[in-house]
Amino acid sequence: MIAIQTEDVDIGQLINAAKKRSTGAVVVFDGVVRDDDIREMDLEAYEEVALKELEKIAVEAQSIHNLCSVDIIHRIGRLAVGENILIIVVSAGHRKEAYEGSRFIIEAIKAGVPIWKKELTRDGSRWVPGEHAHGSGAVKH
Amino acid sequence: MIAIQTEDVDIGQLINAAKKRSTGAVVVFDGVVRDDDIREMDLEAYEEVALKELEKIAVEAQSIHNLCSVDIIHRIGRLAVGENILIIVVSAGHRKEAYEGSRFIIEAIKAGVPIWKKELTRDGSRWVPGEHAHGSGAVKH
Amino acid sequence: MTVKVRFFARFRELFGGDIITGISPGTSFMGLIKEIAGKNREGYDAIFDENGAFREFVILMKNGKRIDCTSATEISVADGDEIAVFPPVAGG
Amino acid sequence: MTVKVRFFARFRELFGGDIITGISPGTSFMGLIKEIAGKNREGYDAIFDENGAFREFVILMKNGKRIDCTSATEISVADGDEIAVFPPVAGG
Repeated sequence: MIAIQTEDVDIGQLINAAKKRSTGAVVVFDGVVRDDDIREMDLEAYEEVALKELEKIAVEAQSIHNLCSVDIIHRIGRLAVGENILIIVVSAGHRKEAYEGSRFIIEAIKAGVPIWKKELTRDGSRWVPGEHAHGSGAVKH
Repeated sequence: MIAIQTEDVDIGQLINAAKKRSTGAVVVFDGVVRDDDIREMDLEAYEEVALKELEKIAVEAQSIHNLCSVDIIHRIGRLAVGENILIIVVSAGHRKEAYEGSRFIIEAIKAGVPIWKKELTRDGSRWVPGEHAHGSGAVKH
Repeated sequence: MTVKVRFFARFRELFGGDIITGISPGTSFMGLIKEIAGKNREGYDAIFDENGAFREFVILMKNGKRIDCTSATEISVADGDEIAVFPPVAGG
Repeated sequence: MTVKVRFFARFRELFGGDIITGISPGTSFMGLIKEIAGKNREGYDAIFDENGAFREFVILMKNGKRIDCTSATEISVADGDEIAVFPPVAGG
Protein backbone atom coordinates (compact mmCIF):
# COMPACT_ATOMS: atom_id res chain seq x y z
CA MET A 1 0.00 0.00 0.00
CA ILE A 2 1.42 3.32 -1.11
CA ALA A 3 -0.78 6.26 -0.18
CA ILE A 4 -1.05 9.93 0.65
CA GLN A 5 -4.10 10.36 2.82
CA THR A 6 -5.62 12.20 5.75
CA GLU A 7 -6.62 8.99 7.61
CA ASP A 8 -4.37 7.09 9.96
CA VAL A 9 -3.59 3.41 9.39
CA ASP A 10 -3.44 0.32 11.58
CA ILE A 11 0.28 -0.46 11.82
CA GLY A 12 -0.36 -3.90 13.34
CA GLN A 13 -2.37 -4.88 10.28
CA LEU A 14 0.30 -3.58 7.93
CA ILE A 15 2.93 -5.65 9.75
CA ASN A 16 0.83 -8.80 9.46
CA ALA A 17 0.24 -8.22 5.77
CA ALA A 18 3.96 -7.55 5.23
CA LYS A 19 4.93 -11.04 6.38
CA LYS A 20 5.63 -13.42 3.52
CA ARG A 21 6.97 -17.00 3.84
CA SER A 22 10.47 -15.65 3.18
CA THR A 23 10.21 -12.82 5.72
CA GLY A 24 12.62 -12.92 8.64
CA ALA A 25 12.49 -9.25 9.58
CA VAL A 26 9.97 -6.44 9.46
CA VAL A 27 11.10 -2.87 10.14
CA VAL A 28 8.59 -0.10 10.77
CA PHE A 29 9.41 3.58 10.70
CA ASP A 30 6.76 5.80 12.23
CA GLY A 31 7.35 9.53 11.92
CA VAL A 32 5.42 11.37 14.60
CA VAL A 33 4.43 15.01 15.21
CA ARG A 34 6.96 16.11 17.82
CA ASP A 35 6.13 18.74 20.37
CA ASP A 36 8.57 21.45 19.34
CA ASP A 37 6.39 23.93 21.20
CA ILE A 38 3.65 23.48 18.66
CA ARG A 39 -0.06 22.85 18.86
CA GLU A 40 -0.54 21.07 15.58
CA MET A 41 0.96 20.52 12.18
CA ASP A 42 -0.52 21.14 8.76
CA LEU A 43 0.71 18.96 5.93
CA GLU A 44 0.36 19.70 2.25
CA ALA A 45 1.38 17.66 -0.78
CA TYR A 46 1.61 18.00 -4.52
CA GLU A 47 -0.42 14.84 -4.38
CA GLU A 48 -0.29 13.29 -7.85
CA VAL A 49 3.46 13.86 -8.11
CA ALA A 50 4.22 12.89 -4.51
CA LEU A 51 2.31 9.63 -4.91
CA LYS A 52 4.19 8.75 -8.09
CA GLU A 53 7.49 9.51 -6.37
CA LEU A 54 6.59 7.36 -3.37
CA GLU A 55 5.76 4.52 -5.77
CA LYS A 56 9.09 4.96 -7.53
CA ILE A 57 10.97 5.01 -4.22
CA ALA A 58 9.17 1.82 -3.12
CA VAL A 59 10.14 0.00 -6.32
CA GLU A 60 13.73 1.18 -6.04
CA ALA A 61 14.01 0.19 -2.39
CA GLN A 62 12.50 -3.21 -3.08
CA SER A 63 14.96 -3.95 -5.83
CA ILE A 64 18.09 -2.47 -4.24
CA HIS A 65 17.49 -3.94 -0.79
CA ASN A 66 15.76 -7.16 -1.78
CA LEU A 67 12.60 -6.46 0.17
CA CYS A 68 9.59 -8.81 0.36
CA SER A 69 7.17 -5.90 0.68
CA VAL A 70 6.96 -2.14 1.07
CA ASP A 71 4.17 0.06 2.45
CA ILE A 72 4.40 3.83 2.60
CA ILE A 73 1.58 5.92 3.98
CA HIS A 74 2.17 9.67 4.20
CA ARG A 75 -0.53 11.63 5.90
CA ILE A 76 -1.60 15.15 4.98
CA GLY A 77 -3.92 17.64 6.62
CA ARG A 78 -4.06 18.75 10.23
CA LEU A 79 -2.26 16.53 12.75
CA ALA A 80 -1.89 16.86 16.51
CA VAL A 81 1.25 16.23 18.55
CA GLY A 82 1.86 12.48 18.78
CA GLU A 83 -0.03 11.61 15.62
CA ASN A 84 1.57 9.54 12.87
CA ILE A 85 2.86 11.53 9.91
CA LEU A 86 4.57 8.84 7.90
CA ILE A 87 4.49 5.09 8.25
CA ILE A 88 6.94 2.90 6.37
CA VAL A 89 6.68 -0.87 6.73
CA VAL A 90 9.19 -3.09 4.97
CA SER A 91 9.78 -6.80 5.21
CA ALA A 92 12.84 -8.74 4.12
CA GLY A 93 14.53 -12.07 4.58
CA HIS A 94 17.12 -10.61 6.92
CA ARG A 95 17.44 -7.66 9.24
CA LYS A 96 20.18 -5.81 7.37
CA GLU A 97 18.05 -5.54 4.24
CA ALA A 98 15.00 -4.49 6.24
CA TYR A 99 16.82 -1.74 8.15
CA GLU A 100 18.66 -0.45 5.10
CA GLY A 101 15.58 -0.59 2.89
CA SER A 102 13.58 1.34 5.47
CA ARG A 103 16.27 3.96 5.85
CA PHE A 104 16.64 4.29 2.09
CA ILE A 105 12.94 5.08 1.81
CA ILE A 106 12.80 7.74 4.51
CA GLU A 107 15.93 9.46 3.19
CA ALA A 108 14.54 9.49 -0.36
CA ILE A 109 11.26 10.95 0.90
CA LYS A 110 13.05 13.68 2.85
CA ALA A 111 15.20 14.48 -0.17
CA GLY A 112 12.68 14.74 -2.92
CA VAL A 113 8.98 14.08 -2.43
CA PRO A 114 6.87 17.27 -2.74
CA ILE A 115 5.29 17.41 0.69
CA TRP A 116 5.48 20.32 3.12
CA LYS A 117 4.82 20.81 6.80
CA LYS A 118 3.70 23.88 8.64
CA GLU A 119 3.95 23.98 12.40
CA LEU A 120 1.12 25.77 14.16
CA THR A 121 2.52 27.34 17.29
CA ARG A 122 0.82 29.20 20.11
CA ASP A 123 1.35 32.55 18.43
CA GLY A 124 1.39 31.77 14.75
CA SER A 125 2.87 29.32 12.33
CA ARG A 126 6.10 28.44 10.55
CA TRP A 127 6.94 26.31 7.54
CA VAL A 128 9.39 23.54 8.37
CA PRO A 129 12.54 24.08 6.33
CA GLY A 130 13.50 21.08 4.25
CA GLU A 131 16.64 19.16 5.09
CA HIS A 132 17.72 19.54 1.48
CA ALA A 133 17.28 23.26 1.16
CA HIS A 134 18.15 23.58 -2.49
CA GLY A 135 15.98 23.93 -5.51
CA SER A 136 16.27 22.33 -8.89
CA GLY A 137 19.40 24.33 -9.63
CA ALA A 138 21.25 22.11 -7.19
CA VAL A 139 19.32 18.88 -6.74
CA LYS A 140 20.09 15.75 -8.69
CA HIS A 141 17.05 13.55 -8.77
CA MET B 1 8.71 -3.32 28.81
CA ILE B 2 11.60 -5.75 28.73
CA ALA B 3 10.49 -9.36 28.71
CA ILE B 4 11.21 -12.93 27.76
CA GLN B 5 7.89 -14.68 27.36
CA THR B 6 5.92 -17.22 25.39
CA GLU B 7 3.02 -14.83 24.62
CA ASP B 8 2.92 -12.48 21.67
CA VAL B 9 2.46 -8.73 22.15
CA ASP B 10 0.35 -6.04 20.51
CA ILE B 11 2.87 -3.97 18.56
CA GLY B 12 0.36 -1.19 17.91
CA GLN B 13 -0.07 -0.72 21.65
CA LEU B 14 3.67 -0.69 22.21
CA ILE B 15 4.07 2.01 19.55
CA ASN B 16 1.41 4.17 21.15
CA ALA B 17 2.98 3.78 24.57
CA ALA B 18 6.42 4.61 23.12
CA LYS B 19 5.33 8.08 22.02
CA LYS B 20 6.42 10.83 24.36
CA ARG B 21 6.01 14.60 23.78
CA SER B 22 9.58 14.70 22.47
CA THR B 23 9.16 11.72 20.11
CA GLY B 24 9.56 12.41 16.41
CA ALA B 25 10.35 8.87 15.30
CA VAL B 26 9.46 5.35 16.38
CA VAL B 27 11.33 2.41 14.87
CA VAL B 28 10.06 -1.14 15.28
CA PHE B 29 12.09 -4.24 14.56
CA ASP B 30 10.06 -7.42 14.33
CA GLY B 31 12.05 -10.63 13.92
CA VAL B 32 9.89 -13.30 12.37
CA VAL B 33 10.14 -17.09 11.96
CA ARG B 34 11.24 -17.43 8.34
CA ASP B 35 10.27 -20.44 6.28
CA ASP B 36 13.70 -21.92 5.66
CA ASP B 37 11.97 -25.20 4.88
CA ILE B 38 10.91 -25.53 8.48
CA ARG B 39 7.65 -26.32 10.22
CA GLU B 40 8.26 -24.54 13.47
CA MET B 41 10.92 -23.13 15.70
CA ASP B 42 11.71 -23.92 19.32
CA LEU B 43 13.28 -21.16 21.38
CA GLU B 44 15.11 -21.61 24.63
CA ALA B 45 16.67 -19.04 26.96
CA TYR B 46 18.84 -18.91 30.05
CA GLU B 47 16.02 -16.74 31.25
CA GLU B 48 17.29 -14.92 34.34
CA VAL B 49 20.57 -14.05 32.65
CA ALA B 50 19.02 -13.22 29.27
CA LEU B 51 16.50 -10.86 30.90
CA LYS B 52 19.25 -9.04 32.80
CA GLU B 53 21.27 -8.69 29.61
CA LEU B 54 18.27 -7.33 27.70
CA GLU B 55 17.77 -4.78 30.47
CA LYS B 56 21.42 -3.80 30.29
CA ILE B 57 21.27 -3.46 26.50
CA ALA B 58 18.13 -1.29 26.77
CA VAL B 59 19.82 1.07 29.23
CA GLU B 60 22.94 1.28 27.09
CA ALA B 61 20.96 1.92 23.90
CA GLN B 62 18.87 4.58 25.60
CA SER B 63 21.89 6.45 26.84
CA ILE B 64 24.11 6.07 23.75
CA HIS B 65 21.37 6.85 21.22
CA ASN B 66 19.34 9.30 23.27
CA LEU B 67 16.13 7.30 23.08
CA CYS B 68 12.82 8.35 24.66
CA SER B 69 11.82 4.72 25.28
CA VAL B 70 12.86 1.13 24.66
CA ASP B 71 10.79 -2.06 24.63
CA ILE B 72 12.29 -5.48 24.00
CA ILE B 73 10.15 -8.60 24.00
CA HIS B 74 11.88 -11.86 23.13
CA ARG B 75 9.63 -14.84 22.81
CA ILE B 76 10.54 -18.40 23.75
CA GLY B 77 8.82 -21.73 23.23
CA ARG B 78 7.31 -23.17 20.07
CA LEU B 79 6.66 -20.69 17.24
CA ALA B 80 5.19 -21.25 13.78
CA VAL B 81 6.42 -19.70 10.53
CA GLY B 82 5.41 -16.04 10.42
CA GLU B 83 5.19 -15.63 14.18
CA ASN B 84 7.04 -12.85 15.97
CA ILE B 85 10.26 -13.91 17.69
CA LEU B 86 11.62 -10.60 18.84
CA ILE B 87 10.01 -7.19 18.97
CA ILE B 88 12.06 -4.07 19.59
CA VAL B 89 10.29 -0.72 19.80
CA VAL B 90 12.32 2.43 20.29
CA SER B 91 11.30 6.05 20.17
CA ALA B 92 13.53 9.08 19.79
CA GLY B 93 13.41 12.74 18.89
CA HIS B 94 14.81 12.10 15.44
CA ARG B 95 14.99 9.25 12.98
CA LYS B 96 18.75 8.75 13.05
CA GLU B 97 18.74 8.04 16.77
CA ALA B 98 15.74 5.73 16.45
CA TYR B 99 17.23 3.66 13.62
CA GLU B 100 20.66 3.46 15.20
CA GLY B 101 19.29 2.69 18.64
CA SER B 102 17.14 -0.10 17.22
CA ARG B 103 20.04 -1.58 15.29
CA PHE B 104 22.33 -1.34 18.31
CA ILE B 105 19.85 -3.42 20.31
CA ILE B 106 19.38 -6.20 17.78
CA GLU B 107 23.12 -6.50 17.18
CA ALA B 108 23.80 -6.68 20.92
CA ILE B 109 21.15 -9.37 21.32
CA LYS B 110 22.58 -11.43 18.48
CA ALA B 111 26.07 -11.06 19.92
CA GLY B 112 25.56 -11.98 23.50
CA VAL B 113 22.17 -12.76 24.99
CA PRO B 114 21.83 -16.45 25.98
CA ILE B 115 18.92 -17.50 23.78
CA TRP B 116 18.93 -20.38 21.28
CA LYS B 117 16.76 -21.43 18.39
CA LYS B 118 16.08 -24.87 17.03
CA GLU B 119 14.44 -25.25 13.66
CA LEU B 120 12.01 -28.13 13.35
CA THR B 121 12.12 -29.38 9.79
CA ARG B 122 10.07 -32.00 8.01
CA ASP B 123 12.55 -34.74 8.84
CA GLY B 124 14.13 -33.62 12.07
CA SER B 125 15.60 -30.57 13.67
CA ARG B 126 18.69 -28.41 13.72
CA TRP B 127 20.08 -25.82 16.10
CA VAL B 128 20.56 -22.45 14.47
CA PRO B 129 24.25 -21.56 14.59
CA GLY B 130 24.94 -18.22 16.23
CA GLU B 131 26.29 -15.37 14.16
CA HIS B 132 29.08 -14.96 16.70
CA ALA B 133 30.24 -18.55 16.79
CA HIS B 134 32.86 -18.14 19.46
CA GLY B 135 32.78 -18.96 23.10
CA SER B 136 34.11 -17.01 26.01
CA GLY B 137 37.66 -17.61 24.88
CA ALA B 138 37.13 -15.18 22.04
CA VAL B 139 34.22 -12.93 22.89
CA LYS B 140 34.66 -9.55 24.52
CA HIS B 141 31.50 -8.74 26.40
CA MET C 1 -3.58 28.10 -25.19
CA THR C 2 -3.84 27.67 -21.45
CA VAL C 3 -1.54 26.28 -18.78
CA LYS C 4 -2.04 25.55 -15.13
CA VAL C 5 0.49 26.98 -12.67
CA ARG C 6 0.51 25.45 -9.21
CA PHE C 7 2.16 26.96 -6.18
CA PHE C 8 2.72 25.02 -2.99
CA ALA C 9 3.43 25.68 0.68
CA ARG C 10 4.70 29.22 1.28
CA PHE C 11 4.28 30.08 -2.38
CA ARG C 12 0.69 28.84 -2.31
CA GLU C 13 0.02 31.19 0.57
CA LEU C 14 1.48 34.08 -1.45
CA PHE C 15 -0.16 33.27 -4.79
CA GLY C 16 -3.24 31.37 -3.75
CA GLY C 17 -2.77 27.91 -5.16
CA ASP C 18 -3.59 27.00 -8.75
CA ILE C 19 -3.70 29.58 -11.50
CA ILE C 20 -5.02 28.78 -14.95
CA THR C 21 -3.78 31.29 -17.45
CA GLY C 22 -3.74 31.89 -21.20
CA ILE C 23 -0.33 32.15 -22.81
CA SER C 24 0.95 33.07 -26.22
CA PRO C 25 2.88 30.48 -28.21
CA GLY C 26 6.61 30.41 -27.46
CA THR C 27 6.25 31.70 -23.91
CA SER C 28 9.20 30.49 -21.86
CA PHE C 29 8.91 28.84 -18.50
CA MET C 30 10.72 31.78 -16.95
CA GLY C 31 8.55 34.30 -18.81
CA LEU C 32 5.36 32.64 -17.60
CA ILE C 33 6.36 32.61 -13.95
CA LYS C 34 7.62 36.19 -14.10
CA GLU C 35 4.37 37.36 -15.60
CA ILE C 36 2.32 35.74 -12.86
CA ALA C 37 4.71 36.65 -10.06
CA GLY C 38 4.97 40.25 -11.30
CA LYS C 39 1.44 40.89 -10.06
CA ASN C 40 2.48 40.20 -6.49
CA ARG C 41 5.52 41.98 -5.12
CA GLU C 42 5.95 39.77 -2.06
CA GLY C 43 5.49 36.65 -4.13
CA TYR C 44 7.91 37.86 -6.76
CA ASP C 45 10.57 38.55 -4.16
CA ALA C 46 10.08 35.11 -2.63
CA ILE C 47 10.83 33.42 -5.95
CA PHE C 48 13.29 35.75 -7.70
CA ASP C 49 16.45 37.40 -6.46
CA GLU C 50 17.49 41.02 -7.10
CA ASN C 51 18.91 40.03 -10.51
CA GLY C 52 15.64 38.46 -11.60
CA ALA C 53 17.03 34.92 -11.39
CA PHE C 54 15.22 32.11 -9.58
CA ARG C 55 16.32 31.96 -5.95
CA GLU C 56 18.59 28.99 -5.38
CA PHE C 57 16.11 27.01 -3.34
CA VAL C 58 13.16 27.30 -5.72
CA ILE C 59 12.02 24.02 -7.28
CA LEU C 60 10.30 23.94 -10.65
CA MET C 61 8.34 21.17 -12.33
CA LYS C 62 6.73 20.79 -15.69
CA ASN C 63 4.17 18.01 -15.88
CA GLY C 64 5.56 16.41 -12.74
CA LYS C 65 9.22 16.43 -13.80
CA ARG C 66 11.86 18.68 -12.35
CA ILE C 67 13.19 21.49 -14.50
CA ASP C 68 16.60 22.97 -13.93
CA CYS C 69 16.18 26.63 -12.96
CA THR C 70 19.04 27.62 -15.22
CA SER C 71 17.27 26.27 -18.30
CA ALA C 72 13.95 27.97 -17.48
CA THR C 73 14.54 30.68 -20.07
CA GLU C 74 15.07 28.14 -22.85
CA ILE C 75 12.20 25.81 -22.04
CA SER C 76 8.88 26.88 -23.48
CA VAL C 77 5.49 25.90 -22.19
CA ALA C 78 2.77 24.35 -24.29
CA ASP C 79 -1.01 24.16 -24.17
CA GLY C 80 -2.19 22.00 -21.30
CA ASP C 81 1.10 21.97 -19.42
CA GLU C 82 1.03 21.80 -15.65
CA ILE C 83 3.73 23.96 -14.13
CA ALA C 84 4.63 23.77 -10.43
CA VAL C 85 6.70 26.15 -8.32
CA PHE C 86 7.57 25.33 -4.75
CA PRO C 87 10.08 25.75 -1.93
CA PRO C 88 12.26 22.86 -0.64
CA VAL C 89 10.26 19.81 0.34
CA ALA C 90 9.92 18.82 3.98
CA GLY C 91 7.95 15.58 4.04
CA GLY C 92 8.62 12.57 6.18
CA MET D 1 28.84 -28.17 49.26
CA THR D 2 26.59 -28.21 46.22
CA VAL D 3 26.57 -26.32 42.97
CA LYS D 4 24.06 -26.18 40.15
CA VAL D 5 25.34 -26.80 36.63
CA ARG D 6 23.05 -25.71 33.81
CA PHE D 7 23.40 -26.81 30.22
CA PHE D 8 21.53 -25.12 27.39
CA ALA D 9 20.50 -25.84 23.81
CA ARG D 10 22.48 -28.71 22.29
CA PHE D 11 24.32 -29.30 25.56
CA ARG D 12 21.01 -29.48 27.42
CA GLU D 13 19.91 -32.18 25.03
CA LEU D 14 23.09 -34.11 25.73
CA PHE D 15 23.19 -33.65 29.50
CA GLY D 16 19.55 -33.13 30.33
CA GLY D 17 19.37 -29.61 31.68
CA ASP D 18 20.17 -28.69 35.26
CA ILE D 19 22.40 -30.86 37.41
CA ILE D 20 22.81 -30.28 41.12
CA THR D 21 25.95 -31.92 42.39
CA GLY D 22 28.06 -32.09 45.50
CA ILE D 23 31.64 -30.92 45.18
CA SER D 24 34.70 -31.00 47.37
CA PRO D 25 36.27 -27.70 48.43
CA GLY D 26 38.78 -26.31 45.94
CA THR D 27 37.21 -27.98 42.91
CA SER D 28 38.07 -25.95 39.82
CA PHE D 29 35.55 -24.87 37.24
CA MET D 30 37.28 -27.08 34.69
CA GLY D 31 37.42 -30.03 37.11
CA LEU D 32 33.70 -29.78 37.83
CA ILE D 33 32.66 -29.73 34.19
CA LYS D 34 35.03 -32.56 33.30
CA GLU D 35 33.66 -34.68 36.09
CA ILE D 36 30.07 -34.22 34.92
CA ALA D 37 30.88 -34.47 31.23
CA GLY D 38 33.02 -37.56 31.77
CA LYS D 39 29.87 -39.58 32.41
CA ASN D 40 28.66 -38.92 28.89
CA ARG D 41 31.01 -39.60 25.98
CA GLU D 42 29.02 -37.67 23.38
CA GLY D 43 28.53 -34.76 25.74
CA TYR D 44 32.20 -34.72 26.67
CA ASP D 45 33.23 -34.62 23.02
CA ALA D 46 30.83 -31.78 22.32
CA ILE D 47 32.45 -29.62 24.99
CA PHE D 48 36.11 -30.68 25.01
CA ASP D 49 38.57 -31.17 22.19
CA GLU D 50 41.02 -34.09 21.83
CA ASN D 51 43.49 -32.33 24.16
CA GLY D 52 40.89 -31.96 26.89
CA ALA D 53 40.58 -28.19 26.42
CA PHE D 54 37.24 -26.42 26.07
CA ARG D 55 36.23 -26.23 22.42
CA GLU D 56 36.64 -22.69 21.15
CA PHE D 57 32.94 -22.00 20.83
CA VAL D 58 31.92 -23.12 24.30
CA ILE D 59 30.61 -20.35 26.56
CA LEU D 60 30.90 -20.58 30.33
CA MET D 61 29.20 -18.57 33.04
CA LYS D 62 29.46 -18.47 36.78
CA ASN D 63 26.53 -16.82 38.51
CA GLY D 64 25.48 -15.14 35.30
CA LYS D 65 28.91 -13.70 34.40
CA ARG D 66 31.07 -14.97 31.60
CA ILE D 67 34.22 -16.87 32.47
CA ASP D 68 37.16 -17.02 30.12
CA CYS D 69 37.68 -20.68 29.12
CA THR D 70 41.42 -20.31 29.52
CA SER D 71 41.06 -19.43 33.19
CA ALA D 72 38.68 -22.30 33.96
CA THR D 73 41.40 -24.35 35.59
CA GLU D 74 42.30 -21.54 38.02
CA ILE D 75 38.79 -20.51 38.97
CA SER D 76 37.30 -22.58 41.76
CA VAL D 77 33.63 -23.06 42.44
CA ALA D 78 31.98 -22.43 45.77
CA ASP D 79 28.88 -23.64 47.55
CA GLY D 80 25.72 -22.36 45.90
CA ASP D 81 27.37 -21.29 42.66
CA GLU D 82 25.37 -21.52 39.47
CA ILE D 83 27.51 -22.67 36.57
CA ALA D 84 26.29 -22.52 32.97
CA VAL D 85 27.72 -24.17 29.89
CA PHE D 86 26.33 -23.44 26.46
CA PRO D 87 27.04 -23.19 22.74
CA PRO D 88 27.07 -19.84 20.86
CA VAL D 89 23.89 -17.85 21.35
CA ALA D 90 21.44 -17.42 18.49
CA GLY D 91 18.68 -15.17 19.77
CA GLY D 92 17.00 -12.37 17.91
